[in-house]
Amino acid sequence: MVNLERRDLDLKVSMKSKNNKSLKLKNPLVTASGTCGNGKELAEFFDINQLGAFTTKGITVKSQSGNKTPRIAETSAGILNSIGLENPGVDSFITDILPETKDYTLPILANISGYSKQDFITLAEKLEGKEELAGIEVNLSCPNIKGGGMVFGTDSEKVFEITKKVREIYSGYIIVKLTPNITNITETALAAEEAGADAAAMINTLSAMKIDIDRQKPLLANTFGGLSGPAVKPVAVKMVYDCYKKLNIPILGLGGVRSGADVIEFMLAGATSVGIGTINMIEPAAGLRIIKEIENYMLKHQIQKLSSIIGAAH
Amino acid sequence: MVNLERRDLDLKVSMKSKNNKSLKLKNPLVTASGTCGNGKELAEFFDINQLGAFTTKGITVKSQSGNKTPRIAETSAGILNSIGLENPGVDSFITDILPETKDYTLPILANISGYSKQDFITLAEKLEGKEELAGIEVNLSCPNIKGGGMVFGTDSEKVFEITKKVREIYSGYIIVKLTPNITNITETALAAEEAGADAAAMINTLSAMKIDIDRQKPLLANTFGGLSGPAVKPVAVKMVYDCYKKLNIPILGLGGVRSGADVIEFMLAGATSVGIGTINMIEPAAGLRIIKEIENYMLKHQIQKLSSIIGAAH
Amino acid sequence: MFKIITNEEVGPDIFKLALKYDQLPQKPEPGQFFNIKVSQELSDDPLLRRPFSIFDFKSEEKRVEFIYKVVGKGTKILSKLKNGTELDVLGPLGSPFSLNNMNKEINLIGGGMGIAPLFYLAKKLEKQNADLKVYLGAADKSELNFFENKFSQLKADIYLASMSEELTIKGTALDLWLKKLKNKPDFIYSCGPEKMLAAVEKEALKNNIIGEISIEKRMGCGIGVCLSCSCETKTEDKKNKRACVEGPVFELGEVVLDG
Amino acid sequence: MFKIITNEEVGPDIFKLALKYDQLPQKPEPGQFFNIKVSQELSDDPLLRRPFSIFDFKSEEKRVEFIYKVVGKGTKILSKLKNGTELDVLGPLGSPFSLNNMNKEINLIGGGMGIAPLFYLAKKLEKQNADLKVYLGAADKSELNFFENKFSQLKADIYLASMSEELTIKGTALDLWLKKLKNKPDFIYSCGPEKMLAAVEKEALKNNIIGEISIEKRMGCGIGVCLSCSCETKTEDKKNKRACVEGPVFELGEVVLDG
Ligand SMILES: Cc1cc2nc3c(=O)[nH]c(=O)nc-3n(C[C@H](O)[C@H](O)[C@H](O)COP(=O)(O)OP(=O)(O)OC[C@H]3O[C@@H](n4cnc5c(N)ncnc54)[C@H](O)[C@@H]3O)c2cc1C
Ligand SMILES: Cc1cc2nc3c(=O)[nH]c(=O)nc-3n(C[C@H](O)[C@H](O)[C@H](O)COP(=O)(O)OP(=O)(O)OC[C@H]3O[C@@H](n4cnc5c(N)ncnc54)[C@H](O)[C@@H]3O)c2cc1C
Ligand SMILES: Cc1cc2nc3c(=O)[nH]c(=O)nc-3n(C[C@H](O)[C@H](O)[C@H](O)COP(=O)(O)O)c2cc1C
Ligand SMILES: Cc1cc2nc3c(=O)[nH]c(=O)nc-3n(C[C@H](O)[C@H](O)[C@H](O)COP(=O)(O)O)c2cc1C
Ligand code: FES
Ligand code: FES
Repeated sequence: MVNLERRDLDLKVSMKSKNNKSLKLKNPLVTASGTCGNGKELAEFFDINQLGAFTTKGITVKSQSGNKTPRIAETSAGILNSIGLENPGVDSFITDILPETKDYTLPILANISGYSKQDFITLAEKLEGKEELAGIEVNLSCPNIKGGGMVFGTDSEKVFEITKKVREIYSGYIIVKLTPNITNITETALAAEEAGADAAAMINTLSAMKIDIDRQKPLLANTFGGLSGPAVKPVAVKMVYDCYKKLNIPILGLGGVRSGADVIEFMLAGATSVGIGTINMIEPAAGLRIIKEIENYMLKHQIQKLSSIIGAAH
Repeated sequence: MVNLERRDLDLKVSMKSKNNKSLKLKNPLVTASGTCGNGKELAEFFDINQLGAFTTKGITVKSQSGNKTPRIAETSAGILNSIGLENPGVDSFITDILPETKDYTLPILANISGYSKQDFITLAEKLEGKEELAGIEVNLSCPNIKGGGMVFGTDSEKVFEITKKVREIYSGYIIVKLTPNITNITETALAAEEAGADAAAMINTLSAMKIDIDRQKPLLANTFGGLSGPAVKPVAVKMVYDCYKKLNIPILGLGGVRSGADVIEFMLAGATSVGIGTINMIEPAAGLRIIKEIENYMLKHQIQKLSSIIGAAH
Repeated sequence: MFKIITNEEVGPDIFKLALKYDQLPQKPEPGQFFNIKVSQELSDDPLLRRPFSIFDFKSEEKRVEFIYKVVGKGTKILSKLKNGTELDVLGPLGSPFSLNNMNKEINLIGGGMGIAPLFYLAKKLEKQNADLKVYLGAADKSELNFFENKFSQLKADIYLASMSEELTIKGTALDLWLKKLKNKPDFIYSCGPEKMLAAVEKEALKNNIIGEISIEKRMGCGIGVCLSCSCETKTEDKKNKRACVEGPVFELGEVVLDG
Repeated sequence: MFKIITNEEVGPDIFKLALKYDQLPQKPEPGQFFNIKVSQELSDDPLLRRPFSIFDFKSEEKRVEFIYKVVGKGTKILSKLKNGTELDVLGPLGSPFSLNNMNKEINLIGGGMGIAPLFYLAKKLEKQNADLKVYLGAADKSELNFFENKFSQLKADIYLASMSEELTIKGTALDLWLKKLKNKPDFIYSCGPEKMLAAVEKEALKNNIIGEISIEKRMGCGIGVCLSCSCETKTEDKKNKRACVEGPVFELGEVVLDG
């Protein structure tokens, strides 16, 4: 057996879709939307071009100032957030934020959120053809205002409909980001695939809350929030594992990743790329450490091509 | 203001149902099924009669030897279990285990699990009239074998049907235990209420898994397991909070409780009683500590009747 | 790399933490903060860092000091760490107090742990020959002793208030300031509970007094990526500002306070 | 209350932990284990306790000793704890080795960390004037040095095997035992990796040798409430047995091993 050294390792992954679209990443690490700003804050800590891809903070049609504070709470091995999609709106995103990403050499994904089908159509239209973007990530975890507040992502038909519309408009790479607050995530994942999504991302945050027992009121001003961080990882890994068996498009797995071992776990479950969210908030250069840890694992197990382990736990 | 002292405190809660049935507990602490054996193991560490109620390990119609080991894994602030309902079957439960509970003065609840509607009918019939029991807890988190493996508890109609059948047969106190692996738990909770449940218990464990990255295989022999412990508490509190607004029957809230503060949090969210599960596995006498902590909270906030805080965070 | 060199109680549940560093990305300025991971290397509990304002800074000794109060799990864990413990610390972070007050009359108004960031500020202002008046309030005198001692090493007039006992007066730092305020100061700096800041701001704006406040906002990242710490502004475009990047120091009247 | 009095490396990643206790619910017997919470008071990370077999016990000194190997997060955290640290410990737990072997010929077969529980057992057997033969194996000689030293303080014949180097032989504890086995012993005790135990059991049963093994099973509670540690049995009723209560010591042939 040849003894592999660090320089022999190949961390590249290719998110090849059924539509013959592909997102090629130098390694599987993708920043998770909303946890990494729009790049420049992290760039003060390290060269973010070393990551696989960067996902921007979620954008909506109009600017939003987000929910009232407190918007963050800590829980056991997790955090709750109720940021409420604070963002300057898609037009300002295009004029102010996109140009700033020009200097980056890694693929940039725009995360889009909407409260109606029309919102998603508008966002897809405005982003179509934007060369700075490698693709878009369609976040289906917002409440469907017209549909009575239920989240789009919990309804396979809505997932299908919106994905299909976006697919008709947007010619780049489309990732559909799914919510875990659902009985069976393979159904929404399949709906996204059938409607033409190039990849499925899972998971967004789990619905949750914390109560301040001294004030006897919910701690978050918004009452509810989304749970992320290490606490949710076992739930996320299971969802990736379940979907891997059913899907024919690649999966971007995320939820609670904080180490190279976690990335490997998601890949073994079936993820082609892996998102890093909450950990960046605690350790801005976590991505670099994680890449090193992945390499160490590859050396220990003498794995030359990281992509060879995708789905290997099945 | 009179200054309350410890002896003035009233920790009693009464789980009064729409059916005019009631379960009166000297304090809100109820052992969670499967985490406390059948009492005698914990009794070596403290007098379990000091708790509010005791729930037995889940029983099925026939004896079961459970899943292969490993059946337990640790995760961040949580554990995964895939015990697989190892139990001697209801007949042996009645002849061997029930008599052993005679010495206890606290209410005993039998946790029952089935794989078909008929199973639940059989279990209810066999337990009907058993004087040792204060009631039964109907665990709807088992896969519905006839229904293709989906869990009963994820289908409101099935929840309604089974609860109704059990209600027709069993005249004692009925708690229906709900699964959190669902898009909207208020629907199954309402179904249980409409079918005549006296109370709803939530949450059972979250579907999850862990992969052993060195063996590149799922760590649990059973591939999947249920996540419990502090990690899941924010999810459980939210479900209790949501259901409190909709239900007219009391809620037994549980998931990740490890301190008096956690019990208070569940009660503020709307739970009348609170289950303690995983913590007992780590600290057998946790219940006693938790009661002390609840009292300390009541003293700090000069709350005389603990029941007065139920739902107060709304 | 940061190492604990002092972690001792200096008041009721109030600790002084001194850290020695190898190097810093930039020189800390008054009003900035550091974000400290109080859990040790192998533990994720607690997960988030804890932000603390700079109490004092001594570049010759490569030493930065904090004063913190034990209020919850994180500060409790921190309070048990021993000298020599290595800490994972990010900073200095945030925007500092402005410092062009040569020879001016300056009022510092601090309530509770809000006093902590005012000391390093006062040291700098002293160097600018500012005419310093310091108004400090706390629930109990015992919480002020340490601070009184430190501030009295500076060239400054010190006034104290507590809720439990008559000092300069009995009451809050705000009461104290209002009571003692005679000349309109050129500039004020204030830090403390948000309600107090709101009241200070109201009085100041009423009297056309300008100045800055430092606010404590729950933070996720402390580096501007998560928007947990957004503050509503009163500026024309109403664009939110992040307490961790554009703050924690804001001008009087700049952000909406919860008064 | 348990307090660390020694926590020192005695081999590669192998530590000796000595605890002083105030009182114990019962006197520990060889083969029993203690369940140690390695996270400190304010932390839940890791959540579960870690089970360790008794390596030695000295009632006069109120001292119980363990030998553990650093294999994951829990043992790593444990290895960093300093003397004087208080630990939350439950025990003694589980069913001990049986001990009616007066004057008999006894073989002890230990592999890797499975050697740990055999020392306290051997001490007791020595008192019973047993004719002790000890077969110890590990991947590398360096993992055996500490144990060799300890066992050689007893009246016992010691044989060593390692995978990396020729000692008594080069190979496993099982190879060693089979090679050296001449007379049929009256009773054997074995502990080590489950595969090794399965092989020992197979050989023993084939030769009508009786004895006991101690197995390491992933545990939730260690006190019999959670059924995480269930072992399939070969007894007639096939009733599962809990490694933490009915075990960790089982008779040869009693439970199904993963061989
Ligand atoms: C910029 C800034 C500077 C600060 N400077 C100081 C200082 O010099 N001295 C000092 O004693 N305290 C200071 N604080 C407050 C300090 O950060 C909190 O007291 C501390 O985080 C509490 O942690 P805990 O785990 O003990 O409390 P917990 O209540 O258990 O913490 C739970 C969560 O809430 C957050 N939190 C709790 N209280 C506060 C608070 N008042 N402000 C912000 N977040 C909070 C924690 O960071 C944590 O994320 C400052 C806060 C900020 C934002
Ligand atoms: C009855 C009994 C006695 C034991 N005696 C000793 C001893 O004397 N010396 C010694 O070095 N080890 C002993 N072990 C094994 C020891 O408990 C594990 O090595 C330790 O729990 C690993 O913890 P970790 O956090 O470092 O590893 P991790 O792999 O991070 O632990 C994760 C989880 O798996 C469990 N686990 C991991 N490995 C084992 C294992 N081999 N057996 C059981 N559970 C495991 C842990 O307890 C924990 O719950 C014994 C195990 C049992 C069941
Ligand atoms: C502060 C914060 C903001 C987030 N904002 C978004 C967002 O704008 N769009 C989105 O799709 N997901 C958002 N998420 C979800 C994350 O992208 C990610 O799916 C989730 O946090 C799980 O990953 P993690 O555990 O690694 O953080 C946000 C998460 C956090 C913690
Ligand atoms: C080891 C184990 C066994 C369990 N067995 C059962 C069971 O037999 N029946 C049941 O309804 N729930 C069972 N549960 C679920 C618990 O009763 C409880 O709902 C869940 O663990 C959440 O509470 P906790 O976080 O306090 O443990 C089990 C949980 C664990 C950890
Ligand atoms: S705390 Fe994350 S942006 Fe300020
Ligand atoms: S570990 Fe819980 S029963 Fe044995």
